[in-house]
Amino acid sequence: MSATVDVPAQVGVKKNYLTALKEALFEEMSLNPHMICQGEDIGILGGAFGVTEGLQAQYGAQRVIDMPISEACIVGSAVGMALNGKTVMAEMQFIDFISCGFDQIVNMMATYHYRTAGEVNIPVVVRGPAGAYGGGALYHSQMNESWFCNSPGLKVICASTPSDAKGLLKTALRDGNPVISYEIKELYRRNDIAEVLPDEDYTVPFGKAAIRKAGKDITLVSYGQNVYHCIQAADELEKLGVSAEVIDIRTLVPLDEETIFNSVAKTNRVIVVNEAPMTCGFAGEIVSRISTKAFDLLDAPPVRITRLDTPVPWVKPLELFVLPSVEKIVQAALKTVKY
Amino acid sequence: MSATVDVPAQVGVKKNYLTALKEALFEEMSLNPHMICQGEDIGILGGAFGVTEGLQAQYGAQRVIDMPISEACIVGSAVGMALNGKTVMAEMQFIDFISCGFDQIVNMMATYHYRTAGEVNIPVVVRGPAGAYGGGALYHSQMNESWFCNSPGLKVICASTPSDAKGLLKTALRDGNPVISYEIKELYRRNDIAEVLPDEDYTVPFGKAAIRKAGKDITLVSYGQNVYHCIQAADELEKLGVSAEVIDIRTLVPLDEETIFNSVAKTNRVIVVNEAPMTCGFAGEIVSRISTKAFDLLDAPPVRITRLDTPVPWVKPLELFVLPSVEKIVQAALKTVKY
Amino acid sequence: MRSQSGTAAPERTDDPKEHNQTIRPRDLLTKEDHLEIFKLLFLARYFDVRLIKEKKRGRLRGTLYSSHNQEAVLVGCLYGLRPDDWISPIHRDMPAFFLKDIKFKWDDPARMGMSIEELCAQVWGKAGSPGRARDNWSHIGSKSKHIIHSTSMLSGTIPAAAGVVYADRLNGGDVIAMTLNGEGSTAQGIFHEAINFAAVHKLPVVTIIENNHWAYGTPTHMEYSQEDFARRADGYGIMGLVADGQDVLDVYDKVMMAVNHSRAGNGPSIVECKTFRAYGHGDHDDDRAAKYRPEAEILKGRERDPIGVYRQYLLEKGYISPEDAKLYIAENKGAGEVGNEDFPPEVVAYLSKGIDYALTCPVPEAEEGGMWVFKEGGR
Amino acid sequence: MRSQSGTAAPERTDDPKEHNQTIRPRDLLTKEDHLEIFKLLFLARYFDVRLIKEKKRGRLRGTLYSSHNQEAVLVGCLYGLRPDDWISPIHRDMPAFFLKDIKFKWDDPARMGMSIEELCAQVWGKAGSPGRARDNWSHIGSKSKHIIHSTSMLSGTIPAAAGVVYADRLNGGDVIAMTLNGEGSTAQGIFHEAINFAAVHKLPVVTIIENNHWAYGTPTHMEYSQEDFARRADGYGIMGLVADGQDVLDVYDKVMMAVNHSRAGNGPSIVECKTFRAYGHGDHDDDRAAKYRPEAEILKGRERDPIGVYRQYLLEKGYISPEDAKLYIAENKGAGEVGNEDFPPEVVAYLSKGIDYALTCPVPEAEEGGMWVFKEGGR
Ligand SMILES: Cc1ncc(C[n+]2csc(CCOP(=O)(O)OP(=O)(O)O)c2C)c(N)n1
Ligand SMILES: Cc1ncc(C[n+]2csc(CCOP(=O)(O)OP(=O)(O)O)c2C)c(N)n1
Ligand SMILES: [Mg+2]
Ligand SMILES: [Mg+2]
Repeated sequence: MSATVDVPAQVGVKKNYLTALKEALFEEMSLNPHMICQGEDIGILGGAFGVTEGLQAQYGAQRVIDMPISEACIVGSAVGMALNGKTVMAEMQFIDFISCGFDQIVNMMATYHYRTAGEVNIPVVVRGPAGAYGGGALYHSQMNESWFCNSPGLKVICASTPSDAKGLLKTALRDGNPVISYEIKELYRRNDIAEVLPDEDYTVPFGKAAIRKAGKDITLVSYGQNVYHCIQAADELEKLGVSAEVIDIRTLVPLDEETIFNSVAKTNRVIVVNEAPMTCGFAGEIVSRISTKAFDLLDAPPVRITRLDTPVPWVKPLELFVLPSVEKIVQAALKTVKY
Repeated sequence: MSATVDVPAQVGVKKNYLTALKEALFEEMSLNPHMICQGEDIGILGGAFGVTEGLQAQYGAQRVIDMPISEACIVGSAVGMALNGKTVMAEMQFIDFISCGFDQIVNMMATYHYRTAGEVNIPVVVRGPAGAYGGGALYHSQMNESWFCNSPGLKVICASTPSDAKGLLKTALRDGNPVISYEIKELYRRNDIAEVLPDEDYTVPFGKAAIRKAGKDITLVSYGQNVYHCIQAADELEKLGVSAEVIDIRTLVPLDEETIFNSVAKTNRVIVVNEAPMTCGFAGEIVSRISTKAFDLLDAPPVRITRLDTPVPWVKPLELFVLPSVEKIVQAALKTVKY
Repeated sequence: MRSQSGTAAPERTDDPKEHNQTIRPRDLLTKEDHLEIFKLLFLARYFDVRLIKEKKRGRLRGTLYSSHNQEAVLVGCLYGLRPDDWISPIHRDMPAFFLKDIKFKWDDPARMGMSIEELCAQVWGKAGSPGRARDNWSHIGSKSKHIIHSTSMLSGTIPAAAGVVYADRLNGGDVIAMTLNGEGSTAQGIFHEAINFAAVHKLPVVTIIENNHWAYGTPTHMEYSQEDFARRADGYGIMGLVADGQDVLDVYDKVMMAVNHSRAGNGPSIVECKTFRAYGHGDHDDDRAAKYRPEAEILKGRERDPIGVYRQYLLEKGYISPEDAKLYIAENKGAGEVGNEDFPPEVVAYLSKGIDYALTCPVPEAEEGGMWVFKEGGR
Repeated sequence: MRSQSGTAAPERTDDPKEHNQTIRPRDLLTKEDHLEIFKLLFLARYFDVRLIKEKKRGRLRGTLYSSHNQEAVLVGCLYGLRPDDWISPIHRDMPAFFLKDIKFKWDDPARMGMSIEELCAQVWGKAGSPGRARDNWSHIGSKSKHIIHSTSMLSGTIPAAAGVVYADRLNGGDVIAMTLNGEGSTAQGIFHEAINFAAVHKLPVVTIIENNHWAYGTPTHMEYSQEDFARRADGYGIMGLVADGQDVLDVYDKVMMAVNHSRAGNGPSIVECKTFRAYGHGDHDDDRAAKYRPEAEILKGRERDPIGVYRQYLLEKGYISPEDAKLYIAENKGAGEVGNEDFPPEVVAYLSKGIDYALTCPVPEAEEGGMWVFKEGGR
């Protein structure tokens, strides 16, 4: 790649999730002269978290736009740019603020291809930092992916590793459809998950789950940072003699049912973990897919471990109380394998 | 009731769904001097469908407000009125336009009680005509209830009969919490479902499902106009020797799990029908509740019959193609009972 | 304090500096242009009355949102645009789809506007619609024809219009994007966000406010606190003009000032056209509209029929003879009172051709309902 | 074309008719009021520097959004309000919570503003917060104290403010609702919808725009196309004033004009207070802010410290002696350069009491996370 990324270029250097995202943006901006990035404070500042740092210096203020605080217009103008041949990355400063641009997403952007019987397609990726566990409280902790999974015409993705963060974002920017990308801000700078990224221009396909840990007694399905809770739970379960398989779905729409069903065919037990509110959340969707399409594979009731049906409160004990935890997963798994 | 409703006062007269709603509003406005109604065209015009006809003449333009076309402000100002002691009915001209007031609903209104640790409660009912099958196309056909079921702090209701329409709306206006009410516009003036309504001031409780038809072989769970599809399907199934029980959940949040589980305990088979897109819709939520909490009751995979994951297209054949139908329910039931 | 009807010629127009130029945009129009415009007013009116008749005859379903009495706004706004300019019409602007580029002759294959066949196929819900009739009425558009596809959500395309011209400007182009909106729609938050964004970037977005004095059943004083909706422009420091929406050339003048101003890089502009909705909000609403609007107001609002106003102008200009002027009298008549003979034959023929096409065109296959949710094969 | 800093006294103020009145609101303030206001400027400043110190000492977590250099806006806006007036502060207005009604003596139990204990409990995330620390920083309020609880979504409480006063007016009341907003927040659609609604109903909503020239990392010319954000008012035909946000009495004058105007039933009003954000957007951003804002701009913006400006005024007025004037010098110093001795002891004591309370106050029990999703027992 010829793009300049202010990241050490040494071979074999591990990169964090945030750097991976940044690389994806620099590379795609460089490869696609018709790509535009826009959002609040993404240019001069380089983004609230620095995902776009250096991007405006490299590509200019016309292609990297500091937008007024107008989420609806950020989405809507991106749709217009896409209608006129551009590919647009639209950043929500926090994914929580996507609610302010909601109508433009679900009614304007999501439906454009459908409404025009295929004449128009809208290559817009709306991405932003998401997720709880960081003390962000009600409006800086949300996982509201379910709203968009229930709004036909949107693809919805959520990476849990640096290599996926980069590869999925690049796929999203080439997909040609509107994509909502949930980036887990608690993972942005986590060193323990830093990875060496491929040198070449790679992508990670949509609709292909990753098996993060193989197992045979029970399947733990998750995405985002809950994947790490599942891995930790699987490690603990291992000590207790229970072999858990951990699946990271990576993309919600489209969903890789096959990998999930294959795993459940082996384990006959499944726990789905996510940090969104339970009712009508994506955990329920996965449980529903398994129950309706792979009913015979189940030897025990499927389990959902999700946020309680509450907002995310601020102070730590309350926040943890309402969220999934390693402990909750382990307990549920022990109960389920004994079923 | 002392309220004037321009509806024949004779005893024993059957009233349609729309009249029932109108009566609820007149009665509650009369009983509660601190109640306000607001929405687009609800005053001078009496509402796009006439639900509020006569209300402004009776209660004045200050309590029945013709709002500018500003859904976000309609919700937000209702929240402010509620904060200052009022009970507010806020009409969305079509429930589809609720997307334009989305942030104020999920982040301002829904969370107010939680954020204030109970100091404040927001008695606001956001209601509007919803549902497909009428040729309303993408933006006059939506059932987007799932967005709100996944947003903690909101109650979500959907009446299928005139007596429920009135009784649930009155309960909503007295509940003290924000309620999103899906009114089925295709039922507004359906004569075949008109009912004689109780003379006295009655309400219908939240969280209590209704069994619309008793049966023993399979349970059909639904709400809104799909209840009638289920009843019709049950009638056809009866001719084919299959006894189907039809449950109308009436309120989604809170959900009456008990009635559903009791039925499935008897039938061991369940089909959930709704007209929202499948992924992350409320049908999946019900399937999920049954699968996770009443797994042992199931002798066959639960089934979802929902809208396809598409918008609602305009022309009839396409619209019907993507929506649940009696035929689809019957076919699924026959398959399921044979399982 | 507030005038009850909008069709009296506005007194105050708050013209910008351009007002002082001696040559008005209309002065550059030829006699042919003038006669063409006359014909287009008939065409827009005929579209409306013919559709009402088709519906009465049972050959058409769905709600009709009449542009009756507002034709001068449509013709005046669109006549001066370039084919590559973008437009974004809403429910009351159905004629806009075929009026786009109509200066370039109806049958010229180089035209970028929609053909009457395409539009009629849309109205009739047939596969020949550019959107294969997936959404209804005016919710169509065409990327290749530079027409933005609206949703139902009012003012919802103004950000897209801004995005379209942002992209164009980035490519070195100089098109403008014109959005048409009712006055009630200007209360939407998205209106503000989009105009604000366009103003910051000096984007050539020309926003037409068709002030027909009613938003469904809500009068303007419940929608806005000032008399002139053009004053919304002041909050952004952009050009805001008021036109007499019954006078096609006044609309043309103001709109072309705004278009030229915006195209030249001076930022977005707003042109309010004062007019009056002749009927109900939609035809389903005609009876109720008669209740919520005072009779006197309706009569006053329909008094200055745009066809009649323009006929008078052409007569005074000497562009038509007194005999010609009597040939087709379509003004001040409802759909029930007017016949094909009240319109120029070519107008009748043009639309009839579209309707014939629509009637024979097939309805899309049911399976199409499941198609085109996602694009396959990448960007 | 556009001034780089906002703290030079604005030349143009576009005063309304009231400007011609000979008695300005400030002229009704007593000497005691003047001295009280001086103390409050110290208090607001002290709150800021003390919190920074507490965080440096490791006794406090979370992001701090400094109101340093913007204290005159807060004090000037709030000093003249009635206890039953409603306010709606945002992230940069933390002192507003205890400044509300502070005219009525800190310890007067009849005060409706928040106590310093309550506010500190909130900052420290303790159960003594009025919201039991369920949301963070400034996202608190109190129905009984007439403080609207904001969400994070900027401008999101303006509709609620309109609703609150709509309800009050219906009850025959005459309170006003004051919302405080950053200039960047005015781009939100909801800002437009709410002001438009308030203008239609002539609701007494007074909107303060704290123009500190930066919205996080975005300068004003990327947010808005005009110099004065008060000009947003022109789009609604409502009063829009510009105040020198470094001069507490100019803020007081303009705000009280607006408050009186709005309370009297003349509709909503907007007062833009020109100021300058001293530090980063939040304290997490201090280092980066130093990069995106030119050094010269920062120096210029902080030159006219509101404490210093007001000290000078009091001196000239003869309300303080030259000796008194030298007692406490807190201006033009960062949190690291200033000590308790630079503030009046009662100011230090007041806040210390609050902090002591917060430090000993318990954290809410974990189970509270699951509580109060719904109210039980009906309306
Ligand atoms: C966001 C949104 N809210 C409500 C509606 C319902 N609606 C359709 S047209 C209309 C009135 C529009 O009035 P105006 O903008 O003045 O246009 P006109 O119909 O007068 O041409 C309303 C309220 C809508 N389409 N979109
Ligand atoms: C709707 C919404 N979008 C984005 C944000 C993130 N955000 C928080 S503060 C801020 C900048 C606010 O600038 P301004 O209004 O000028 O206030 P200031 O911080 O300067 O006081 C942004 C973008 C938000 N809180 N709400
Ligand atoms: Mg109108
Ligand atoms: Mg600011």
